[in-house]
Amino acid sequence: MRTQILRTAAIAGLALGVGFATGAPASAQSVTTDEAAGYVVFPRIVSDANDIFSTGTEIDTVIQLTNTAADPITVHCFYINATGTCSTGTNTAGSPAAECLTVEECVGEGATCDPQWSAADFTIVLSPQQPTGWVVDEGLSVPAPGDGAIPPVNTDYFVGELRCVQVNDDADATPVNSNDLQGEATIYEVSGSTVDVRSYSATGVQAVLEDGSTQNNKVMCLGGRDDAGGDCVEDDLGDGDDREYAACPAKLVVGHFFEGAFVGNNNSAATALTLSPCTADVATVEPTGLVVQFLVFNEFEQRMSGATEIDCVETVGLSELGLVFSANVQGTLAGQTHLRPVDSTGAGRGMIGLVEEALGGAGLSVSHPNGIGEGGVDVVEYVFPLTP
Amino acid sequence: MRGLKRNPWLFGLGLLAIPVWFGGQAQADINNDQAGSLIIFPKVVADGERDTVIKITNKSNMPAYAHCYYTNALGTCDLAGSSCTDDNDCPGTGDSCNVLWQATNFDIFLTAQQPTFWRVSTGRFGDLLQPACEMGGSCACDVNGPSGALECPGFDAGAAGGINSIAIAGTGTDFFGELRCYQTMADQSTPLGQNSLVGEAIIETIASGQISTYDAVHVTGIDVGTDLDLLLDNAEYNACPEQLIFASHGEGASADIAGVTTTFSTELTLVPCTALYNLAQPVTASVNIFAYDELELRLSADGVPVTCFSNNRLDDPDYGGIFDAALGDRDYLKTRIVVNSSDICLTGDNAGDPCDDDGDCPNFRTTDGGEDLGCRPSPGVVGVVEEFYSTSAGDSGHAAWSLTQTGSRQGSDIIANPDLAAGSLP
Amino acid sequence: MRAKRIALTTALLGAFAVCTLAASVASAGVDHDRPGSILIFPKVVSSATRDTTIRISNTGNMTNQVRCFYLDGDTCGTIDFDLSLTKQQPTQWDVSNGRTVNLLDSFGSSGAGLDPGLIPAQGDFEGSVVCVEVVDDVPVAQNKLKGEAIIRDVTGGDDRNTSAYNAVAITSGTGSGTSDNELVLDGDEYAQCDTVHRVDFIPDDSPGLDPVLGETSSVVTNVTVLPCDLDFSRRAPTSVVLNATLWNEFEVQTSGPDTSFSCWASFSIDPASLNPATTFATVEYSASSPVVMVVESFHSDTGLGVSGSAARNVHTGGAASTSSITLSATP
Amino acid sequence: MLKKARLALFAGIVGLAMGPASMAQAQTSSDESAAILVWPKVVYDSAGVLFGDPTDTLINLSSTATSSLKQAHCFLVNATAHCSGGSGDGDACLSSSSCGGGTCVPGWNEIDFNVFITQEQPLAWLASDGLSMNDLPIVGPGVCSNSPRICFSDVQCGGGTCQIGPNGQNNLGTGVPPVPEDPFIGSLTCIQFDPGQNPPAPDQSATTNALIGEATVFTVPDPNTVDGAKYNAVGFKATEGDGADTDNVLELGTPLDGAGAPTADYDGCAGTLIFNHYFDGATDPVATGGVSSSNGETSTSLTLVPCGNNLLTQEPGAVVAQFLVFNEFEQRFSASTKVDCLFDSPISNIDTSNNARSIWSAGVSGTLTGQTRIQGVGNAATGTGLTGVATLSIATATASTSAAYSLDQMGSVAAGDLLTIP
Repeated sequence: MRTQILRTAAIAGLALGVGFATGAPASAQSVTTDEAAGYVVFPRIVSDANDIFSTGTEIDTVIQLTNTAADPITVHCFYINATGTCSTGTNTAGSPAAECLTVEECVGEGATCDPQWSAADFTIVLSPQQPTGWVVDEGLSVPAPGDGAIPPVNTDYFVGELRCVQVNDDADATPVNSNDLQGEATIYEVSGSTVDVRSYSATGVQAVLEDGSTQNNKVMCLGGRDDAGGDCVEDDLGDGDDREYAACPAKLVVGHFFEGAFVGNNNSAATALTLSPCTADVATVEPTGLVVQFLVFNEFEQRMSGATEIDCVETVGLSELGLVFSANVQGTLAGQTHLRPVDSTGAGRGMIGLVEEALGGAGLSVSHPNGIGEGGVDVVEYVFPLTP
Repeated sequence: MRGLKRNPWLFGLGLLAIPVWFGGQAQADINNDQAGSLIIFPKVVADGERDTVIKITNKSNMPAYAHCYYTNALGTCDLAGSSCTDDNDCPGTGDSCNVLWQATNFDIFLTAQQPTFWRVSTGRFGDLLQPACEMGGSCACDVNGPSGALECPGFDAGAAGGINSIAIAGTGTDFFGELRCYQTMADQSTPLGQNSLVGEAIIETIASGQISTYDAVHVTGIDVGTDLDLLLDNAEYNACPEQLIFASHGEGASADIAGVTTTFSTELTLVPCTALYNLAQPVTASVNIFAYDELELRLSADGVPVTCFSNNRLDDPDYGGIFDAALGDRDYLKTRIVVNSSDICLTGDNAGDPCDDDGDCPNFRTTDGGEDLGCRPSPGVVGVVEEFYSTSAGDSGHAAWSLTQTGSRQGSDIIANPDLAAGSLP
Repeated sequence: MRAKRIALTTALLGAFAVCTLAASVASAGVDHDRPGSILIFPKVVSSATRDTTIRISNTGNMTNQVRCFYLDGDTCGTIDFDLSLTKQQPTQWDVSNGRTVNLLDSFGSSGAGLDPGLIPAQGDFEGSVVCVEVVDDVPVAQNKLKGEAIIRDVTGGDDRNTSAYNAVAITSGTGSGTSDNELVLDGDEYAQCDTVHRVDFIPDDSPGLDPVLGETSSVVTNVTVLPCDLDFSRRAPTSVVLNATLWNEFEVQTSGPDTSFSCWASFSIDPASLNPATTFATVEYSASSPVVMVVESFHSDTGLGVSGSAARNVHTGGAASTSSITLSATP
Repeated sequence: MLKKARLALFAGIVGLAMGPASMAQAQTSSDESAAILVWPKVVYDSAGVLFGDPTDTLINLSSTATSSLKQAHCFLVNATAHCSGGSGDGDACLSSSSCGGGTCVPGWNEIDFNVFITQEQPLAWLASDGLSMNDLPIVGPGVCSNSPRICFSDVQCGGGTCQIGPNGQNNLGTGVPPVPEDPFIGSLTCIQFDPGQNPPAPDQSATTNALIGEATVFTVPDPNTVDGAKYNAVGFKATEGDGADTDNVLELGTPLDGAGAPTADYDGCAGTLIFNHYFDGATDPVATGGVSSSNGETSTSLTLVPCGNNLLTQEPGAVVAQFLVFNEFEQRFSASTKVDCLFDSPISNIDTSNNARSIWSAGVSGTLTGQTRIQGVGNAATGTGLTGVATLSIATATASTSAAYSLDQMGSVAAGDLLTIP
């Protein structure tokens, strides 16, 4: 499982994560970044408020979450920590969790930087129309008339994602068939002389039914429905709407500049791609592995391709995916890349993502890829309350 | 001698001959190089830096009466105070051009085959005793002391008929607009389809003496009625064109002309065919402008408004940079001006807004001749182009030429004249 | 006489056979997450301090002809140009420079690649770009266009006012699309725009308000709105009134001042009505007719005197309504 | 005395009211697209030997076709006269007075060339330069229709076609020669051909009448001054649907059908040309009164060319032009002159070499402006139609400024004209 955290000039983000229930006749429900949903994913959360590796840049993320309904709602969220840790237990910063980006941050002979995948959850109540927000490094106690406490991220240096589900109550926390959540994330990179900010809308996966009814278990079927045994199986949307959530897209399409292209006033471009598998088994804390094929087209309409593997949420620089993304190879500024999961280990194959673009000297920005087609059935399973 | 016009005998003779004249008129489009019963001079400048000489000839063997309108589109910028014809002419932001659209009218009378001319700023003084030029001497007009009008040898075109009086009033030196004349009967008001007027204009830059000439737009009369509404609908008068085309340099292009590096700038003048002189109200036409370069690549500016009189260089913000020569080294362009033909309210509360029928145009007006000015096809336009050359030493020559026209709008452009007898002139 | 001009054409404007256009089945929608047949870039800026790079990709396997309109937010005037994108072809241009057609642009230069068409330069501009899939100037929906706008800081100083957002993509509706210049966004010809939009923001008036930058900071959230009722043929601006309803973190609801504008508008959210102002708040705009929006927040460290910006798309409130876009006729 | 003169004049004119000249509107025009374009005046004089100042002419030719490639088959007529004998033997001349004892003999020969113009395309060239391959805008490379490969010809596309030009049309095959002499005066005639026919022939298809043209005669009196005189080319519309005129004799206006419309290949030439002008020597009114300039006397030059020509046998059209001149007192004078291939002269030299005694002199006509009506007569096989352009000049303190304008046209030549091409 490879956790890549880009240390190069901060990356502007382009949310990558929107898949759509297309192909089927006009589905009212979709995976969308601009409509309220019952399940929202923030695929890119970064925090290094104390600059533990002395890079000169403090990084933090502000989450905003809003209840768009006229009634109070209960939200159950999971921080998924995908930060690497040094196998030797010691890093150059001496921080307790021995976080690392690459092996260079680890101390000790034979040390390796091993990606981890752990979840920490919390439950909050939002009153009607209540907006709330918090700095991930600090957490929050939700102000009345809302309720609940949001813990800070559990490592000094944190890379990962946040997933939140609208649930029935804070005791049982079973998903409900409603779409009232709206969220945004703003990533700050503050150096001694510059303030650079990028923000994206959380990707919402809409529940198909919107009657507020409680689902029958904590196994969320994206693009499928529960079978008798409580597992998720294929579902034809047209047959009585027992599908639980919209399906993730079959593939993602990203617009980007090629690496090292000089845009505008000689701003050198560098792009980072965050991919987060729709499937997540938070119960057994088992990361979802996906092999992703990418087709790259340049402005001469020439096509090149390659593949990569992701184990759970992962941010990778296009330059690390091979020379096919280099402007010196492609020869044009703009490129278009299609990303399609080709292999799965039995789990669903949908992905949610983000595209962060850095233009040297100009700043950072983030936008979404487009989703095309409908993927298979993805499963998000969690256990609550966690047995001590 | 000028009393001649009032002599009943001759007056009667004039009327007798006219009906014989007009059978068998082959229909021709509105044009720049054949006579017409309505002639339009789209660009008339008398602003102190430039002046215009109007030349009109009656090409028929019968006398010709005509009624003319100057429309002054020169305004002043509310904040800067400088002269302008639209907001983009005012420097700085937030300034706007205050234009009064004043229409002043006058009459002219030409005997058979008579050519005449006058200088717009000074006008012309009527003095039949002004001696003819002599061989070996200079041949120039004199200046009539009190009025400043030019006294020139030859019958003046004034209809007033008095000796020692202003034949054609001068506009002074703050005029920039258009001139329109339509042929009338002897009463100088009732329209007449005599199709015998030919006009040219000479625009001169006073300091350098540089000149541009262009032919007036001639509108042929087909079956001209006697009411005061001139309908340009291919039934009463020829209709205005659907498209105007001109070829020009890209704005700011330069070329080596006889060893001198010359930079080109083009100025486009457009006026709506429709004019509501009875209401003293400006009319707005709307055109889509398409610029094709040598690679056949097209850029266009949409819905460009032409309110009463539009006179802009091709780098005016209204055109959005589609004529810019620097974009891709565009030396030569061909431009189509396509008239937006959808229906609009011509008058009333919703003047200028799209409409389906008169019901969408509350309080629309009706002409004295009974023509409704409610929901009608958007007005057509005519115009002229002028090109300016500059060298490293600054502005130099200029030249004007006529726009090529294609298609004939069946739309009903109208020129509504006030009933002079009823004294309803605004 | 004429400067030697190797103006080589791109033959691509018709190079690959335009196959029959079967509008692929796609669910109808107006959003930022799917390719569509109409692309709207609500906020496009070209000034002394910022420039915008527009990026459009044809995600289909057929040549896609596109008619694009620059709409000037001040004069409501529009100019338009034509693009032709071959299958899967991405393209880009800087609003300040436009793009020319020259097959021999040097390798790796900003003009490299198959030039999509002649794109005019807009030196001093603030407004929107609207692009529509066509075939020979007649709107035909393939639903294959995807776009992003990157508004770049060009000062070269310490400011980082660079933001990106996805273009609003409007797919064809359930019907058979249109064949005239009036695009009806009624769910049948094309998908409907929304009249309700919600924006989560950080209010600009409580002290020490940026949660990360702390005391010496300020946050200004700029909203850019473009009506979905557009008439390019007559420069007829559409007038819209936005009613604002705000909620602070204590769920106290207040009504903000109405914002009325015509043609296009870009204004900062007025948090004055929040009672009290909290670190986070949300505003719901209810428009008198369908609109599209994009939000850009400017986070300044007033101590350092520098700022950074971040743009993002705006959530819609599920109140779709019918509007229409009228293109200008072509000769 | 004046009263009687005017009455008589008026009565006399009434008699003319019933004159024979057909009042049908002329069919040639200078403001509509057409199938034959005539640029009556093309001049080049790099040193100002013939025309006083360095002079050149910019020719504009544009297509108004919206969907197809058009071909213009053009004939550049060189009408520069040369001295025969005398000290100036062989030199270009305008009149014998500059031949040092020799005589100024008119010349006439023509060069023809093709211009392939794509849809909606504007083209332009200076008479001194012409258009070489390097100046043509759409000549390649193109792109293969079956792959994104750059190409110059189909061979390089392996089965696909090399598409040059946005709509598959290009300017290959175009070549415009520079004018053959310096100094040069002549005229240019372009005929729209249909390149789709084999061999290409005059275009009578539904998309004919797709050419428009202008010309700008530049004079450069000093390195800081460029003066331009721009006029629209005169157009002859093809009568569509008459099938391709495969014989090389193009009928202009003959014969007319019952309704007066030509059944021939092209509309007829104007029966009468009318032009308003200042009489030579008149003082520019803008130099008098009001805000005045320092400019002075006006002079107008008239250029006439016959509508018909026989370019096959190299026999130029020859027409006798009859002039009726009216001044502002409605006094009428008349004169005539021979138009042999091309006639270009100050109007006060049409009837005499002594300008001051010409009926076109202000001192003789007595008023500043006048009207001249021109009709062609004669029995040349090529017909008696005339077309032309007028150029007004005003002498200023430093140099002279000029402006060109089209002649107004009335009626059409009853017998029509013939243009025979090789």
